[in-house]
Amino acid sequence: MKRNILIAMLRDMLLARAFEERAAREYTRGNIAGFLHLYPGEEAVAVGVLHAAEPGDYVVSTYREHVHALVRGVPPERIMAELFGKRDGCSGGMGGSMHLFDRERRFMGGYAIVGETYPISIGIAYGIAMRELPEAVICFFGDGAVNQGTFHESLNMAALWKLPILFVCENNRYQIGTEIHRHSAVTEVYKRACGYRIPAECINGMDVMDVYKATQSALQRIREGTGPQFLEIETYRFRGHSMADPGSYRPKVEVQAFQDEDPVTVVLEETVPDYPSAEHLSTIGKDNIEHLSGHIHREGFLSADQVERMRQEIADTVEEAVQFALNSPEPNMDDALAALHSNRGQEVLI
Amino acid sequence: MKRNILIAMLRDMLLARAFEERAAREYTRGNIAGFLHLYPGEEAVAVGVLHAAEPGDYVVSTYREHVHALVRGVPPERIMAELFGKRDGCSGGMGGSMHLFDRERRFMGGYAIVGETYPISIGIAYGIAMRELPEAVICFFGDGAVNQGTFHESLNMAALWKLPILFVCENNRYQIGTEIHRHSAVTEVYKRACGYRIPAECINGMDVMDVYKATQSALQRIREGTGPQFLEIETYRFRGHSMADPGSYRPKVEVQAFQDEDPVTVVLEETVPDYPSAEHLSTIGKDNIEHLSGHIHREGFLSADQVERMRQEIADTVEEAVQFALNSPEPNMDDALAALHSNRGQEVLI
Amino acid sequence: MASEVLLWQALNQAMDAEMEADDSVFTFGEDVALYGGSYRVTENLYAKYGEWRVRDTPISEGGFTGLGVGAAMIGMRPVVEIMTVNFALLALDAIINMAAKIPFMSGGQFPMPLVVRMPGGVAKQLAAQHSQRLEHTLMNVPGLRIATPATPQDAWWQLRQAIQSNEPIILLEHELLYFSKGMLDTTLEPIPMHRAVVRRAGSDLTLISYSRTALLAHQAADRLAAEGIDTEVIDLRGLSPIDWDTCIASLGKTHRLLVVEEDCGFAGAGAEIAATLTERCFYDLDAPVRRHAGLDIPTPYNGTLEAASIPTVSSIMEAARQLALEGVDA
Amino acid sequence: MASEVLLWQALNQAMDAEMEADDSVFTFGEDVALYGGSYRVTENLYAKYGEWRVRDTPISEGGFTGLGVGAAMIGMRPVVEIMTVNFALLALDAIINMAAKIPFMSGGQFPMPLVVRMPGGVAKQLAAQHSQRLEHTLMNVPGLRIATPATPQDAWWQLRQAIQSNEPIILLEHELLYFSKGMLDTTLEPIPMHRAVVRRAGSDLTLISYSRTALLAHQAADRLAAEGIDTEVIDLRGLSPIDWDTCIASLGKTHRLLVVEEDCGFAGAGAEIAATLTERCFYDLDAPVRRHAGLDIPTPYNGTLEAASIPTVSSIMEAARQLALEGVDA
Ligand SMILES: Cc1ncc(C[n+]2csc(CCOP(=O)(O)OP(=O)(O)O)c2C)c(N)n1
Ligand SMILES: Cc1ncc(C[n+]2csc(CCOP(=O)(O)OP(=O)(O)O)c2C)c(N)n1
Ligand SMILES: [Mg+2]
Ligand SMILES: [Mg+2]
Repeated sequence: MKRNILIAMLRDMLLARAFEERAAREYTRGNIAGFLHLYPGEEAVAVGVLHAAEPGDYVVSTYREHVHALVRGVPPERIMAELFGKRDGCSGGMGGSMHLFDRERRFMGGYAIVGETYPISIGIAYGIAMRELPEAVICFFGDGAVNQGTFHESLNMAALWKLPILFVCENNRYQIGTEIHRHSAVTEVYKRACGYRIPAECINGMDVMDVYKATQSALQRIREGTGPQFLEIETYRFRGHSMADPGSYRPKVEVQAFQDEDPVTVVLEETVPDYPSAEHLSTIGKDNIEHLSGHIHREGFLSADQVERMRQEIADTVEEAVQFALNSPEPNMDDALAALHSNRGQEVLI
Repeated sequence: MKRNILIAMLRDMLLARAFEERAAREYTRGNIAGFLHLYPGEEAVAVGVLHAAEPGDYVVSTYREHVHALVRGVPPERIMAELFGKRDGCSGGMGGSMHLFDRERRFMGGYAIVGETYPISIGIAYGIAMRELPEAVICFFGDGAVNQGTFHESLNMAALWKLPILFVCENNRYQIGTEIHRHSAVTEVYKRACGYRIPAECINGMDVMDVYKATQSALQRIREGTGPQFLEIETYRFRGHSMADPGSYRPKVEVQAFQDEDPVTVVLEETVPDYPSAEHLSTIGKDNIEHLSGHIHREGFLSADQVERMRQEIADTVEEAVQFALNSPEPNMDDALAALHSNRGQEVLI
Repeated sequence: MASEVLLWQALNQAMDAEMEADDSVFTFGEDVALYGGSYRVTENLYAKYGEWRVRDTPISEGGFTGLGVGAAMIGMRPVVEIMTVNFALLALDAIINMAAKIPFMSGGQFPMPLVVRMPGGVAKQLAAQHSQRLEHTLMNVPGLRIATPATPQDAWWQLRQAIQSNEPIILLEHELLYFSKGMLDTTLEPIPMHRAVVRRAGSDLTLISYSRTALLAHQAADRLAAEGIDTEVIDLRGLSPIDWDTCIASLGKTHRLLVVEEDCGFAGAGAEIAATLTERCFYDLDAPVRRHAGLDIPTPYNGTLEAASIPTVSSIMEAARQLALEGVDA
Repeated sequence: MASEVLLWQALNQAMDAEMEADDSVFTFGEDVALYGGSYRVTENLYAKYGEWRVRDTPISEGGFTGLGVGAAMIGMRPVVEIMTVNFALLALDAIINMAAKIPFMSGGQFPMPLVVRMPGGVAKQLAAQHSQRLEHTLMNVPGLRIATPATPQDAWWQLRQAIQSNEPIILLEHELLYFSKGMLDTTLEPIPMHRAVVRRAGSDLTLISYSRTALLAHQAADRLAAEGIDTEVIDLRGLSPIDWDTCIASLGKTHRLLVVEEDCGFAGAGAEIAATLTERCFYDLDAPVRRHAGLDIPTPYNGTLEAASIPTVSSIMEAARQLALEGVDA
């Protein structure tokens, strides 16, 4: 793969990681409130997919969408300001962490109700198809979201009308605390697409280059008019579901429960997590980003020094984003009402 | 197959046909109002499936459910009285054609919102499984209902928890006026079950014996604890969707549209119905019932005379049902309030 | 220029006019294309505009209503037909959590020119699952607008206005009105979409209503005149926003108000109308604002009970008579 | 016997007591089992009762709420937890079209001992899609009952009463109350589930509220006393049915009513409360019934704006002061 693409992807992955870790800190400090769902561990998905997309493509995401927005080019300071609820936030402080929007960059929003990204995506794609435009829609969702009724309804319509959508499942194997084999009758998510005759494959989300390539070919098929495509991308989240979630259900609760001698033990045995252990997890941290930087190293694309400089620039960028957010004014109630009535224009209602 | 089962099925099919044709007449006469969805052509489905079921099994049906109720043993006069909105109707005149209920016979209702039969069924089945009872739930739905989100959600849960349900799709190839290839990305309905790892097969709904046998083995697998099973039964409805629907969309509208020289013609070409022609349809009428009576004849189970006598008895039964309905009193507002508050008992609310 | 048409025809013409004028307008729903719509509103549009602009959908109300939301975000002008309001319960996430909130949550970045049409109300023995009204649910959602056309002229105006607006708008159409007749003059300058209209002027008492019961109220008022009760009738024409000024002006004249609605009385649309007008006209009222509404009961299938569960011309007359006399010395 | 507990603990104990007493009681929802519930209400129940009685579900609100309906029809006693009220929009068909109507439509044949618990309301900067209230929607549905516990004691009583009832009941729990403290005496004889309670007696004016704002109203009243305004506070404890008699008795004493609610004012629950009480107490009122409610705006994420969008103790005090003075000569 081309050097500059790899470097750009590495930069975005490092930025993503640094941005999210900083957001966690700002949450702890009280500068960010509400639900904050972070992305560490999953960077290769957003980065690989979105680098393969065109600027004309639309992106529809969930409540775990900071990194999708970042990679899409939404300025970090506008995102951070949104997390802070400030006026210069990319949603004017009205949306917050779960509702980042940037119309100019065709970043069509973060949605907090699980399963909403599908119908939004088929709607945009319907408009594209009706106008016979070359664009595509990239629809993100988690493994838990696959069980929502809108998944079924939307995939059927997408396939029926051959809409230009790339469905991207970020399979991190957990729906908050519920592991995939306890929420899905079929745990190979890509197999769900067969009920709609949508071509689907499963990709290793630890390798950003794999993700990039798979996305590229899927998007190409879409632009050739073959209709929707489906990628299941296997990934991990290192943190709890959100900042409110210690993630303790993963090993601890389960292990403890196993030790009990009561009849539930049998039941729990069926729920043995094949999720990696805490130790394993902590090492996986490297994989995602280190996998790529290792590759870049071996190919001689960047020296250790250059990577270090990149890290430093990114640290500065994130620091500036925080300062920007701190300094941005709060929106007032008039701003809120203006947002609510933004589409009224000169209309006389009464 | 055993003689008496075949004869019982023939009787029910004849009764079903006669009952529905009479209901159509009573609708035209103004004795029945609202939406009236009739079953002629599809008899082999209800009859084959329900004869293979045990009395302890539960039946959940749609708005096209008169025949399911009849075959289940709900007295014809109670059903007719319900269609007439009378107090002796099986739902006390409160439900009407689309909402037949008979708790005693485990006839768990007709539901008029497409897609409701799935969650009701998994709920009943969950109770059965929790209690470790040998019963099963038979869940009916149409081909159009397969695209509703509850289908997806419910089949996933049914499979995940191995619930004892037989899903029965009555595939008559139409969702009111929309043919199956225009509403489903995958027209072989049984393939939809693969996304949930539910065993599924497609059965010829013109042959009641096939339906009976397939149901019997599916129910047996369910009782062995293998979890839900899925049958797609191909069938036809001879009449329009409901009494309000002339069914003209089938050949006429389409043919006429093809003759137009406008750009839509191309589009319409893709929607050429592979639904049988009107002539073909009128002959198929025989298949369903005649197929069985032909078999019964050849096997020497019943003479022509005996069949004729059976028809006569059924005609009398239907006539009596109508007389019963006519003579039944109307419910009054106190009855309605009693139905509404039937579960209050001695509870003091305020 | 004016001609007599059925209400469905007015809607059909409005659809056609807007689709002709703007190629971003498209419509979809169950059986709207080949079949022409359950109530004929989209008749002939499929042949004229083709499948991309007039689309039959699977039975997937949540999904296809959300499709409308997504399309509206990129400036398309979707007109969703939900076959009946009863099925809209399956689409409320799309309407409430998406359509009504996206413009706000994005800080005002996205247009939402979405129209959702839904036939509803108590029709003819369709039983409890097919006789609902969702006014109250939708009214409570900031960011939505609601129109309730009761005449062909309003149907024509309001559907066109709704399609032209960039805000999400719900058209609550009444199933029993599609085949009602009225004059339609397509050349008339429209009045504002949510302006209430005084259908009949009167001085003794005001009846406020909307949709089908506004027509019943009008008939009741005409008959009450014969009894010497001079009744003013206001058709709200919409439920969000509500044209309070027209109502208040009327109460300033009559000092008595009966709110008439088909919806269940408890927490129905009438509750808001009564509460606000009482609050704002309290010192002007000669008697408490009364509500004459549907009974708080699921709609029975039986025809007699069904009819008894909602206001009729004569029940409105009776309620009006009582109110006209309330507090008046004999 | 009484001890101080958090509200979630009271709910947790109520669940445990009912599950212990009746093996047809079972509960399910997202993360209620292994995780113990987002607000800890089902903590430890999984270990105690096993997976069939405490079940983690997929994200399928429409499907699993409907599962509760089906199970209730055969006499099971399902307690559905919808993780928050916001997701209940996806389950309204199950609640409104199934649970509320089946007993009626079947002519009274089927039991419907269904309990649906849903945390809701404006919490802490969860933004527009996660800050909703559905009171109005549910109130308008005949056949449903609604309870709104605001104290641990009520939470304990009402959840137990709900589980024991054969009617479908919605428990609207407030997200900000789970970690609020209060006394719980599990040996006390419960009062009827929908009986309103006078939390504070007063003579100048009545505040009627429910859920979290009932507590705020109480605090406001305590402070108003210092200013010489003697305020009566009624906690409705539920919204359907409403205990009108307790309210009317209060108005007979104070002649002034302020309805306080967090819900958007337009067509919120307060509209019904204001409309009915005005209608029934009209001649007793010294001033119009006023509503102090949430703003008609989707909830902003920004914390300051969020706080400004709903009633607070001081805004309640201000509204009460104005009402106390209204029409009184200076
Ligand atoms: C309709 C709905 N139900 C429940 C929730 C609460 N919830 C938020 S995130 C989540 C888990 C989603 O899991 P998944 O789709 O795998 O995404 P992940 O968080 O793992 O990225 C749940 C249950 C919600 N937001 N919306
Ligand atoms: C949720 C919902 N949407 C739409 C309708 C209107 N409707 C009633 S029957 C029907 C077609 C159903 O087709 P299918 O499932 O194939 O059953 P069939 O009538 O052919 O037996 C439609 C769209 C409905 N009742 N419920
Ligand atoms: Mg996940
Ligand atoms: Mg069909």
